[in-house]
Parts: sequence; C-alpha cells; structure tokens
Amino acid sequence: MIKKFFNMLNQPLGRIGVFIVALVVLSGVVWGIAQAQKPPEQPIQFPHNLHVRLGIQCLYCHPGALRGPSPGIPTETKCWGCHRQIAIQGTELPKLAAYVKNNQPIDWVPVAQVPDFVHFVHRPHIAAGLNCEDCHGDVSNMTVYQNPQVINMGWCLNCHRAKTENNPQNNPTSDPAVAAKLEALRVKLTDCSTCHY
Amino acid sequence: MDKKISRRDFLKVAGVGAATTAVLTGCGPASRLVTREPYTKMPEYTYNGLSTYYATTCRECSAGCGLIVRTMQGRALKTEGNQNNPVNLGKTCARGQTTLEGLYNPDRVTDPIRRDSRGSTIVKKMDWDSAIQVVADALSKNRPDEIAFLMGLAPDHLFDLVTDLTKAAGAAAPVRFGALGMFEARATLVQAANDMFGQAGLPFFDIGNADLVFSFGANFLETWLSPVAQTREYSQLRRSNPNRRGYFVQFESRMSQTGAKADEWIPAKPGSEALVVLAIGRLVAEANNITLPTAFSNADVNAAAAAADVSVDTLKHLASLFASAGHPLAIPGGAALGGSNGLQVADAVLALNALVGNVGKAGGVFLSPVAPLTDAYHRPANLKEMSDFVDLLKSGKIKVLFVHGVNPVFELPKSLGLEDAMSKVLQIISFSSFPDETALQSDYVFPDHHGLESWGYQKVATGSSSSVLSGAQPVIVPFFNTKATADVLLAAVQKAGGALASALKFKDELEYIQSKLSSLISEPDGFFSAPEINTFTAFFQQYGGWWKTTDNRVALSGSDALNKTFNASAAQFNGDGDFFLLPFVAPVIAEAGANKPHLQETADPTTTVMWNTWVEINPDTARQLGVQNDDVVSITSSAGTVEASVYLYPAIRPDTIAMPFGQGHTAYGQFAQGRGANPADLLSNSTNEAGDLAFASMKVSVKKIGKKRQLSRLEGVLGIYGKFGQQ
Amino acid sequence: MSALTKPLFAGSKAEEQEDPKEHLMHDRMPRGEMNSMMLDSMHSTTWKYWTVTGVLAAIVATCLFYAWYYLIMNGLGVAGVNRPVYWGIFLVEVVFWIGISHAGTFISAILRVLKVEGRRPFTRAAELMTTFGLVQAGISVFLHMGRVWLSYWLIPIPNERGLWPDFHSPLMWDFMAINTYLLCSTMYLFLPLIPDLAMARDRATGWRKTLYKILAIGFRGTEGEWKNLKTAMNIFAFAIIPVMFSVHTIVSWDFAMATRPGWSSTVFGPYFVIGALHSGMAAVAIVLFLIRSTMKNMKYFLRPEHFELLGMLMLLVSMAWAYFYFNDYLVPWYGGDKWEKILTNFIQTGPEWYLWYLMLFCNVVVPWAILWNRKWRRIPWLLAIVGFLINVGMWLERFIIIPETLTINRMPFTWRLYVPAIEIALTIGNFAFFFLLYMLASRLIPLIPVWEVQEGQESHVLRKIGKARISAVSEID
Amino acid sequence: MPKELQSPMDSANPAQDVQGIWGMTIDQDLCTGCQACVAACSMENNVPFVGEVDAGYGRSMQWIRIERFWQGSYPNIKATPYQPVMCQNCHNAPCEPVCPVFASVHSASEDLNLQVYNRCVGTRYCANNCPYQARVFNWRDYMDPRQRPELVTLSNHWNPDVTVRRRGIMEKCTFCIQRIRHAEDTAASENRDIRDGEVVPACAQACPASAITFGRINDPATKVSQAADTSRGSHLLEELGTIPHVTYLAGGA
Repeated sequence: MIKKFFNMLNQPLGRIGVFIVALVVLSGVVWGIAQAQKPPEQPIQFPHNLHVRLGIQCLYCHPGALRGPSPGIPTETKCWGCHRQIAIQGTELPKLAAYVKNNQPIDWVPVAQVPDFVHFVHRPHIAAGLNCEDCHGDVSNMTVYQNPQVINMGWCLNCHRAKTENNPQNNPTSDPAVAAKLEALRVKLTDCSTCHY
Repeated sequence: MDKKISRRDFLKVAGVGAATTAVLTGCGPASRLVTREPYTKMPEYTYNGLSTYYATTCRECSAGCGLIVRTMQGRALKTEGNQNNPVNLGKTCARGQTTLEGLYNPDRVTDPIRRDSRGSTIVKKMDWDSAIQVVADALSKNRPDEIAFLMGLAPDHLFDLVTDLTKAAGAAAPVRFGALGMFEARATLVQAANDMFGQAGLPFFDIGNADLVFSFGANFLETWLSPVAQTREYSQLRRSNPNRRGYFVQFESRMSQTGAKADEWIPAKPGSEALVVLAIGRLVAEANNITLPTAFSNADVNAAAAAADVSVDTLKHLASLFASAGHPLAIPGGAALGGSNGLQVADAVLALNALVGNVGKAGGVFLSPVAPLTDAYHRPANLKEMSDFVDLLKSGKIKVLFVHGVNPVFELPKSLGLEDAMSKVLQIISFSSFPDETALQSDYVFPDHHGLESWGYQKVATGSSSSVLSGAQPVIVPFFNTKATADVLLAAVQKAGGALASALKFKDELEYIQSKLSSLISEPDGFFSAPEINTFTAFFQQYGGWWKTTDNRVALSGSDALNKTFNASAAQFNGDGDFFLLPFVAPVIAEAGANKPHLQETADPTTTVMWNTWVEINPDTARQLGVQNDDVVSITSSAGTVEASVYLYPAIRPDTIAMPFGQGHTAYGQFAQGRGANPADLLSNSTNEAGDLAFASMKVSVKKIGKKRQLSRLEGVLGIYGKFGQQ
Repeated sequence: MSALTKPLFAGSKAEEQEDPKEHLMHDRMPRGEMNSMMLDSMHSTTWKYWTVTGVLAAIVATCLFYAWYYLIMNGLGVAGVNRPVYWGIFLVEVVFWIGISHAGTFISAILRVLKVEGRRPFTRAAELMTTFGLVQAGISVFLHMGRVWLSYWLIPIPNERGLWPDFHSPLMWDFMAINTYLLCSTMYLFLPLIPDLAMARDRATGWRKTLYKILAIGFRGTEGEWKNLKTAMNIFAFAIIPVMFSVHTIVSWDFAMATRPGWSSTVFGPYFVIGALHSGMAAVAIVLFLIRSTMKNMKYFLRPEHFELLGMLMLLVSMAWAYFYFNDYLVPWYGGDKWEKILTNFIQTGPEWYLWYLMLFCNVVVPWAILWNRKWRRIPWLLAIVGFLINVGMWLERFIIIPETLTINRMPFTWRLYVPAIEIALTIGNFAFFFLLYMLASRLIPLIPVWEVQEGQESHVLRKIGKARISAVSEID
Repeated sequence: MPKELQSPMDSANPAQDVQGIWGMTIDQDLCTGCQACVAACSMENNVPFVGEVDAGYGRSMQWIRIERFWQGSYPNIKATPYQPVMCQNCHNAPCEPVCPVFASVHSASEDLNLQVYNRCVGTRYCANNCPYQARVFNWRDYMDPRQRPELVTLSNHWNPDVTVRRRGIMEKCTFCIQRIRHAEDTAASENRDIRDGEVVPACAQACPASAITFGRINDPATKVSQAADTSRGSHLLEELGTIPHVTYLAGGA
C-alpha cells in the first residue's frame, strides 16, 4: 500500500505535484522571513553612509546611548542645526525642510527594536567597551538603517556568555580574581531579570 | 517648564504596541510596526529614555502634600512624595498615588462646553475666546451683588485671586466649602480653640511626641485634616523611641481604620462623648489629686458610664492611664464632633488636655502654624453658612454662580435643597475638570487644568510644625483643551474692562502668583531665599514650595480652659429610627476619588470592600433584622432613603449602622456613576453649636427589601467569618 | 500447542446446568458469518445514527470549539477560576479523562496478560476508550493554559532563545507521561486492529476498501505475520502496563508534589491509579451497554457474562478505592496538621458538603449494594447505571481534590469558593466529543475484535468429566 | 527569629554567586492599613484594575493585599494588625520548581524570585504552590485599550520600565526590580556600590508610616538588616522552610 503511494509519487505527475507543494511551502517561508526582515518605510530616506563618511560620530545624533537606555532618534532641531546652512536640494532634504516649517515631528520608525518585554539599556554596553558597529553593523555602507542580524535572545545570550568566558581573550593572565569576577558577571548577565521585568 | 514639549503619543507605544508585541512574541520583534511620535524640539534637559522630575503639590485633598512627579517625554508617569515638603516629608497616601488617573481620566471635560439645558449630557463645544467672553459678560453685565463664587476647600492662589476679584468688584467674598471640611467639623475645632484658648485657629495635635493618645472619634489616619502628616506622627508615636511605645485609645461607636490601630477601642454610645470626656477629666483630676476644676465639676461618672454604655471600671482604668502618662493627648474629631453637641465635645476634649497641662507643650495641643501669605487661619464655610448661601441662591438674588473645585450637589445633604436653589440662578458656570454632578447642573463648563497641569500655590492649614506654602507647577503640557481658571478669570476681567480690569492687571496666572510670592522674598527663616522674584520663583518650583525652617506652631495657655463651665448633656438625635447612623468618609476614595479606577479597586482598609457602598451592621443586629451579608436594605431617615448592601461588621455597636461617604454619584464619569449610594441623602441640615453639620445625629430605620447585591470584597469571607474563620 | 484445562464456569450446581450456548466462547459461529455480522453492524447507518452524530457534532462545534475560541480570545476570565482556586474544572477533566483512559489498557493489557477469556469481545471498545479519553484529557490541558498558543514551549526542541523546559516541574513529567501513554496506547490499539482491518478490507468495497487497504498495511494472515503480530502484541501488552500505572501516578504528582494542604500526600500515586481504574471500568460498562443496545448484532458478542465480569471487577476496584480513600484521610489525621484538619472539616461540613456525601454514595454505596448480587451484575442496563453513578462519583472526587481543596490554603484571607462558568459548556463539549469519536469509530473500525473472538471460540471445547461439563481452553500460542 | 533562618546566606546551601540579597521588613505596628502601598505599587508596576465583578470574585490584581482578621467578638473585638502580603521572594521558593517553562525562576545573582512574563504560558501551577497566595493572574486582557476604551487615555501614565502584561500571564511583586536595575546602572556608571537606601520600592516610598524598609539583607549594616534583627521579627509560614526575604515585625504591644 505504502509502496503504491511511493510509486504514485515516482510518476512524473506525482513528482511535479510534490515539487509544487514544496515550492509553495518554501516560498511562503521565504516571503514571511523577507517580510520580517524588510526595513520599514522611513519618512525620510536618511543616508547614513553619507553622514558617516563626513565624519559625524554616531553619538552626535544618538547621544542617549552614553547615558541611558535609549540612544534616541534625532529631532528635527538636530538635523536643522546643520542643514539650515546647507542647500535644500535632492528629494529628501525638502521633506526635512517641510517638517521644520510645519513644526511637525519626524515619524522615524525605529528599526533596531527589541520587544517591549525586553529592557535593553545602551549605557552599560558602551561602558563595557562595545562599539556601535558590533551590534549595528557597518552603518557607513547603509543608507536607511537595517539590522545586520536577527536580534533575538540567543544572539544576546551568546555575546553575554562569550564576553564573560574565562578564556585568554577575557583573562589573558589567567588571574583567578579576574576569573571569579567573570564568573560573577556571567551569572548576572545570564540572569533572566537582567533584561526581562 | 518649556511649554513647547510635544506630547509623545505614548498610547501607540505602550498600549496597542504592547498588545501587538505580546501576541507575536514567538515571531521576533513586532515593535517595529509601532510608530512613535518624537519631539519636534526636545528640551535640553531631556534625554530619551530618562525621566524628568518636577516638584508640585497634590490637589487631591486640601492637605497640601508636596509631590515629585516623574515624567518621561511629556507624560506624567508616577507621583511620589516630596521629601523636602514638611507636610508629608516624601510620603503620599493612596489618593496622591492615583492622582495620575485623574490627570489622564477618560471622562475629563476636554473642551469648554455649553449645555443645552441643565442636567442634560448634550453639550456644545466652544472655543476659549467665546468662553472667556461668557465669563467677561457674566462679570460685567451683572451687578456685583448678583455674582457668587463657590470654591473648593484648598486655600490656593485661585482662592486668593477670586478674593481679590470679588473685593475689587465689590461682590461677596467667595465661599469655600468641601465635604472633607464638613465631616472634619473644622468650624467646630476652630470655635473650640477660640472658646478654650481664646484664639481662633486650627488646633494642632502633636501626636508624634505624645505617649498616650485618646482619640474621641478622630479618624486621623484616614482623611482627617492632614492624613499623611498624621500617619507619620502616628508612626513616631509608636516607634520613635525604642524603649517606649506610645499607647493609643480610640472612642467611637464603629471601629474605623484608625480605631483598628488602637490598643483599646471603646465603643461609646453615639452622643455620649461629651459626658465621657468630662467623666474621664473628673477621674483624672481625682487620680492626680488636683482640685477639681470648674470645667469638670459637673461631671457624673456613673451617669456618663451609663449613657456611654461603658463600664465605670473601664472609665477608671482609662483615666488612670491618662493621669499617669507623661505626655497624654486627647483629640476630638470625626463623629464625636458631628453630634448636636459637637462643640461641647471639642471644648471638653481641649479642656481635658488643659487638665493634664499639655497645652502648648511637646506632645500636646498647639494651634497650627499660620500659612505664609495670610494673617490667620481662615476656615471654610460651615454648614450654617452654606445653608445661608443656598438660601441666598434660592432667593433669586444671585444671577451668576461660579463653581470651582467643589461638587456641592453631591457633597451637601440633599435636605439643604441646593439643586432647587441652583435652578433659581440664571447662569451657572462651572470650572470643573470632571463631569461631576455640579458641572452637570451648570450652563457652562470651562474646565480648569488638572492639578498636575497647573501653576499655583496652596497654603497649608495644618500638618506641619512650620508654616508652609506648597507650590505647584505643571508637569506636563495640558493633555486636553483646558485652560487655567485663573487665566480665564484674568482674561475675562481684562475683557470686561472697567475698574476691575485695572485692579487685576495681570498678564496671566503666573504673574499673579509671582506678585503674591514677592512678599516672601524678604521673609526671614525661609527654607530658601532669593535676591529677586524670578530666582525665588525658580526655587519655589524646584523645591515645590516655600516654608519656614522654624517651629511656627502657636503655643497657648490652657489655664482659662479649666475655668469654663460645661453644661454637658448627651447629644440630641433627629428622627425616630432604631439605629444611630454613622456616616464616615471612605478612607480610600474619600469624597472625590470615585472616578479613579485604581482607587475604586483599592480595598477599604477595614471592610476590604471595593467599588461600592456598603452599610455596616453588627451581626447580632443583622440576625434580629433577618438580613445577611449582601442583602440590600433600605435605610430611611427623616431626610431621605438610600439603599445599600449589608456588610456584617463585627466591630460596630449593635445600635449603630455606618455608611461610607464617597460613592453614589449620579455623574462624575464611568467609574463613579451609578455606583453605590450617598449617605448624604440621609442627612438633615441640623448643625451643632459651631454651625457645622451634625452629620452623626440621625436616627434611621433599616428595612430588608428582599434584594441581594453582592459586595466585592478583597477578603475571602470563608476564611475570616463563620465556621471556618481563622484569627 | 499446550493444552490446559480450566473451568470457564464453575461453582454452584445451578450454574453447571446452564446452557453452554449462553457463553460466547461456546456459541460457535462460522467465521464468515461472524465477519459479515460485524461488517453489517458497521455498515448500517440509520437516520437515528445520523441524528445523534449530527447533534453530537453540533455540540462539539459550539460547546467545545467555539467556546474554546471564545476562551482563548478573552482569557481565562470567562472561566470560573480565581484566586485561590487557580485550577478548576479543566484540571478535573484532565484527571478524569486520564482516569477513564486507564480502563482500556487495564482490560486489554492486564487481562490479556492474565489470559482472562471473558475479555475477548470488549478489548477493542476499551482500548478505544484509552485513546479517546486521552484526546479529551489533552484538550482539557490546553483549555486550562493561559497562553495555549505558546504551549509548544513545553516541547524540548532547540530554539533561538537557548531555553529548555524545566524538567523539575511535575507538569513536565506529566506532559511527557501523557504523551508517552498516548503514543503507546494508540499503537497498542492499532496492533490488534490489524487482522480485523484486513478482514474488513477483504470484504469491503468503495472508499472503505481504500481506507482499510491503507490501514491494514498489507496484512494477509500468514503464519509468519500472525507470529510477528502476536509477539508485538505481547511486548506491548507487557510494556504498557507500567506505563499505565506510571501515568496516573505522575498525574497524581502534580498534586502530591505541591506544598498544599490536602495535596501533599504520599498515598496519592496508587490512590489515583485505583481511582482511574474505578472510573474507567465504570465507563467501559456504559460504553458496552450503549454499543450492545444500539448497534446491530452486538447482542451476540456482548453478553451478560461479560457484564458480570465487569461487575466483579468494578466491585473489586471499588473496594480498593475505598481502602485508599480511607488511607488518604488516615494519614493527614495522624499527621495532625492544622490546615489538613481544616480542609477535611471544610470538605465534609463546608458549603459544598453534599458533594462529599454524594461522592461516597456513588463510589462506594452504589457498587457495594448492587454488584454483590450476581443476578444484578448480569443486567446490562443496571450495570450501565451503576457505571454512570460511579463516574459521577469519581468526577466529584476529582472536583473535591482540585477546586474544593484549593479553596483552603495557608492564607485564610484569600479563601474563596469556585463557581464554574464556561467550564460547564466545555465539559459538555468534551463529553460530546468523546461520544462523537465513538460514534464515528463504530462505523469505521470493528468495535469487536472478531479475530480474538474467533480465536477464543476455536480454543474452547466442552469436555465431559463424569456428569459435569467442563469448559476447556487450549492455549493457541 | 530562629538563628538558622536569619538570612538565606545562613541556609544549608547558600547561593554561590549571590551578589547582594534584597529584602524587606514590614512593621505591622506602624502599618495603618491605609493602602498607599497598594496604590503606589499598582501605579508603578502597571497593575491593571479589573472592575467590580472580577474584583469581588478574587481576581483583583494588586501585588500587595493588606490582610486583617478579627479577634474576639463585640465589644471585646480587635482587628489583627494589618498585614501587607506581597511576594516574599523566598530563597526556597515553592513556585519555582513547578513551572514547566522556567517562567518562575530564581535569580542566582541576587537571590530574587523572578517572574518572566513573556515566558509564562499560564499553567498557574506556581500560584497554586505559593503558600502566601502572593501571585496574581491576568484573567483577561485588562491592559488592552482595544478591549477597554477607558485605557486609551489612562495608558499614558503606564511605566515604560515595566512590561505591560496581557491575558494568561502570571505576575507578582518584583521588589520593583526596575528600580533595582536603575540604581545598579547608576551606581555602575559612577563606579561605586549601591548605597543603602538607594533602592526604594514604590510601596516603601509611599508608606506614610514608614512601615516598610528595603535594602540588602546580607549586609548587617543596612537599615533593613537592623530592623529585621529584632525580637519582633518573624517570617510568614516559617515552618515551610521557604526562607522568605520579607520579615514582619510583630504589631501590638
């Protein structure tokens, strides 16, 4: 009986059928993943690459990363600080000018987002010596920002574990005091309540 | 405060946003679907994700506690006590905590409105210019004696402004009234201080430094005068000295939240308090071998014990406690002052304090410090004056009535006939932020800001040993299209023109407040001082007010008190019902908390009932009446009838029933409306000798009506009462 | 082939005079005839059948699936659970259905291992009960969960969070045990079904033929196939017995491991197993009665003697249950814990005291009063009624153990009663679904294991020893 | 208080990696039952209100409940000292081992008892097993403005530091862990340890009688350790061996 079923599948029509079903399932999955990864529509197609190449520091526009949880998305005051002295041209700058003129907030859509049950704080990460690009990728090659990787719990935890592992990279002199500190930090950084409350 | 802060649309983020992300937790970050509205111009001192804190004043009751409000990106998130403010020293009560639910209440009056007909919920929105025009017309087109102002209990800047305005216009001074003041019997306290010590003022009871407190009905841990300050003092009474734990005895016919904390609870019969006080005084004098002062010479211990339904031995025991204590303190309050002989009780209690010589001493009785910007304590209107006011309205002489900060239609006893009187007034303008009963009976509602959106100051009546002016500032940009009443009045005055306009030449509310504050710059002993008004105002906002660093309580001599003669008698009662009615202010929701859902859901401390009105009946009495828990009974007094569900309360006299005041709203938003019953409907307008409402002087009858309405209780009845009750 | 002689019916003289035809094993019937009798009963679908099936399906659609949808969309607030009764009827249902499912295994595995010949015609019906009962139990577990859409987190699969389920939790043990049991019992249901499916395949036409073709996996009845099948069945029969005992023991640990008065009891394991058998046997009696009285030709297969056997088992289990129940009270009484005392007092004299008395009446008084009598034991409808009452009693027992016991905890301030709400609809839905599955199964698969009956008939002979006729069984394997 | 139960550090198997144990004392002599802590907690932690019917059916969601019983009968009746009961953050928490998905977990670094909202699947086993009945369940979508239009404006005061919970999730007092984290972050940014009194949970901050003290109980110098170390201190249901981090100071004389 089962053999017959396989025989049926072995016929050309059966194979095509299997192929079509597989294709539909696969394309559905791919489409879903693609939808989830697609950068959202931003009100202004902000060219990060241009600004980075001009030598503007990340923290100039996102200063909150140094002090607290959120780096902040710049207000139009910040944009206008420079752009009032620069010719309004191209497709995007007039949009900015319009926002400023109407005293309207720019509805930036945050991209590097964690769900609201995750309480991510930028400050300790910067204090621990991480660079922006470690998580956010090479922004100098991006126009509109996109996440370089899927941000999920495994990704966070991997880093938390790697950074607290007692290995030559973290503890070059194999100092037991450092090892103990790393161990304590590891316990702390893999604690659920570090991020979830 | 930068007025340009835009309100970020947090709803999208925290509300629907949170909802969306929670559903899709398995599928990665969904928050990206949430759009956020950033600042257009972010204030310099703000950082994304970090909070900004503002000092202001709690406006939930008139105590004037200082608040620190946590805000983030233009939203007020949490209120905390202001540690600097001497009234509350960083503490708050439940009402102060939920004040944000008033601020963001979904039922707030969002725009100035005109009502088609009084009582109708069909309204037309107006713009503020025409609203100001309406006020201006009302002020200019009526004769000064045709204008009346009714204001709330808090002696704030607006009251000063209206006082100035009426003075300049030649109108009658604004009437200040509030249900809390009515149940506190402030006029009685002030009158008693005057009677006994020769100086009018709100007495200050130094609970913290006493070591024995006799409270005659005073619910000082609940809503009475300045509850947060008094709770702090109570804490000091119990635990400030590790070797001594202050002792506390409560006399009342129904165990209140305060009474539950007492070491001894004496269920004296309602109306007998004066006799009991005098009897104790006599016994104390005898125990201390003092020649019996005139004040207590008429006291008859046996008669008092009989009248109070308390054994003579108990009285003797209490008197010996009082006589031997180092710092005994007796406090009059609550229902004891709400009898027909309330003033006698207050007088007698003050005399009892004088007898043990603790007037003007630590742990004794003082007069509360006089607040800055004022010469003396100005008490709110008592019921007598309110009744006169209602009569004035009834006479039709008043053409326009302004109401702000009070909801008299709900708070005053129905028997006073305020609604009827209001119908005689041609134009009623309410400044209420909420659609309360009074606003519903108004022609116009020009909503004031919520307290957390307003500028202002408030003179603190009592609670602190120093003289305090609590300061208020907006912590967020007004959430709705409301306008400060002071600004409306000032603008209207300018629009109306004439002498009034030149008398009140202020650009806005802030300028008026500064003009008032300027007198404080040179004041000595201030918590801070400044060379000029702008700096002073900045400090005033930063610290949340201005207060003296010295003890400003008025220490008096009690010697005269002992020479007064009392002709004490038991109180008189109205009606011929079987039960004494004891209305009390619900400790948690109080008179105006019913529109805050979290406050509604906070359990009453003694009964743990939420969201409704109950009537407390002794289980023995209930058995005789054939009622059980949750049976609806109708309670009838000579003034009216209400219905409420029965709560079998084991700690109430069998001849007394008690009902909380605070529910029974017919308006006031979705959380309050149509919920419970209002015991004020049962009260007559009889007063005590000081003109305060004799709210505890009703006798009522109770009848089962055969319905059942389940009360929501936090406690599980099963584990507390009856067969399976645990202790 | 070893032959051994044992009396099938022995005892009083009156019995000896019975007509041996009364016994299925001696009432021989040609194989072909029996096969077509069985198939005939499966094929005959009257309007009554469709009406009942339709009504049941409608109840399942509304009371179970729509109500479940409503429950998921609105949260458990639409149910009657509260603080402190966090577990309500859903958990009662879980324990109840798992209990029901025990009878199938008991009858088919243990009785098969013990070679109780009377089991032969009703092992299938009982086995189906195992699977269908577990389906209901599984549904009830999901009904109970606050966020059922995340229930896959209970499955230990690697994931991007780097998180595993907590194997310390009795619920995880439970989850594993129920899954194992469902898997085992489904396979154990399927194995003895194969010869009958093959039989059906050979005689059916149309879509049925296709269906049975697939299900019978090519069984032709050769000697080798039979041998393998029997070996497999024997392995499963022995293997499933410990699984069965462990499942309800583990279910009982959900309660016994908790720090709650009334739950934390060492006797819960065997007590739950016996309780499960008690309700399961009773449920078998109901189902057999329904099959016998509603399906064609079933009076031939299911006879009073089978009900008598069931009746004896029910009586036995009832006594065992009573013993354990008494134990369950004895131990806390001896321990003298304050809360246990309050709880016992509460259950017996509290606001829901009648449930306790009703439970004892149904579980002990009824079976003891009726099942002692041999004549009464042989009356199918009476046994069905007794079975129904026992099930009511056992359901109440679980109700007392879960929501009522939860009322009492160590914080008397929180004590509250439980008032079921949407649970009632869902319970009705659960029962309807159970019977609906039976209704469908009755027309799709042979409810009587025909080959087993035939095998039994072949191995039974009547021998005359003196005047007595003795039934002798020759073991086929 | 028995010596062996003074602090979790004294228990047989102290958590190896504990960096500081948070604990609380509640002075029942001072507690006036005023419910300020309940309101403060609800406002700080986005605790929903459930409405009259649900509240009366034992579904109110406040993380603190103030218990009072009656002793004696009229006229010699006394209310027992008010007892605020919240999650006791047990060292040996009965709620933890029963959760099948690690939603109720122990914090190894702080010896706190955690509830991970987003991990919870709602079996409610933890609540059954909590001897203090300190856990509350989201019976409905109390926080969803789409189902409760009144929340459209009220949601403005929700604390962004605390997750908004949806239906089917168990929750409980967290000792205001968001404030602990905030203080830790501040201390770390200033390169110092957390000072005593730097972390104040909402209930302790509001309490007008100052009945609640909070701090690190493994450090004998803190106020909370000193308050707990009196003859008045006891733990709730001490006989169960849960080793709670909340110490009640007996009320009455």
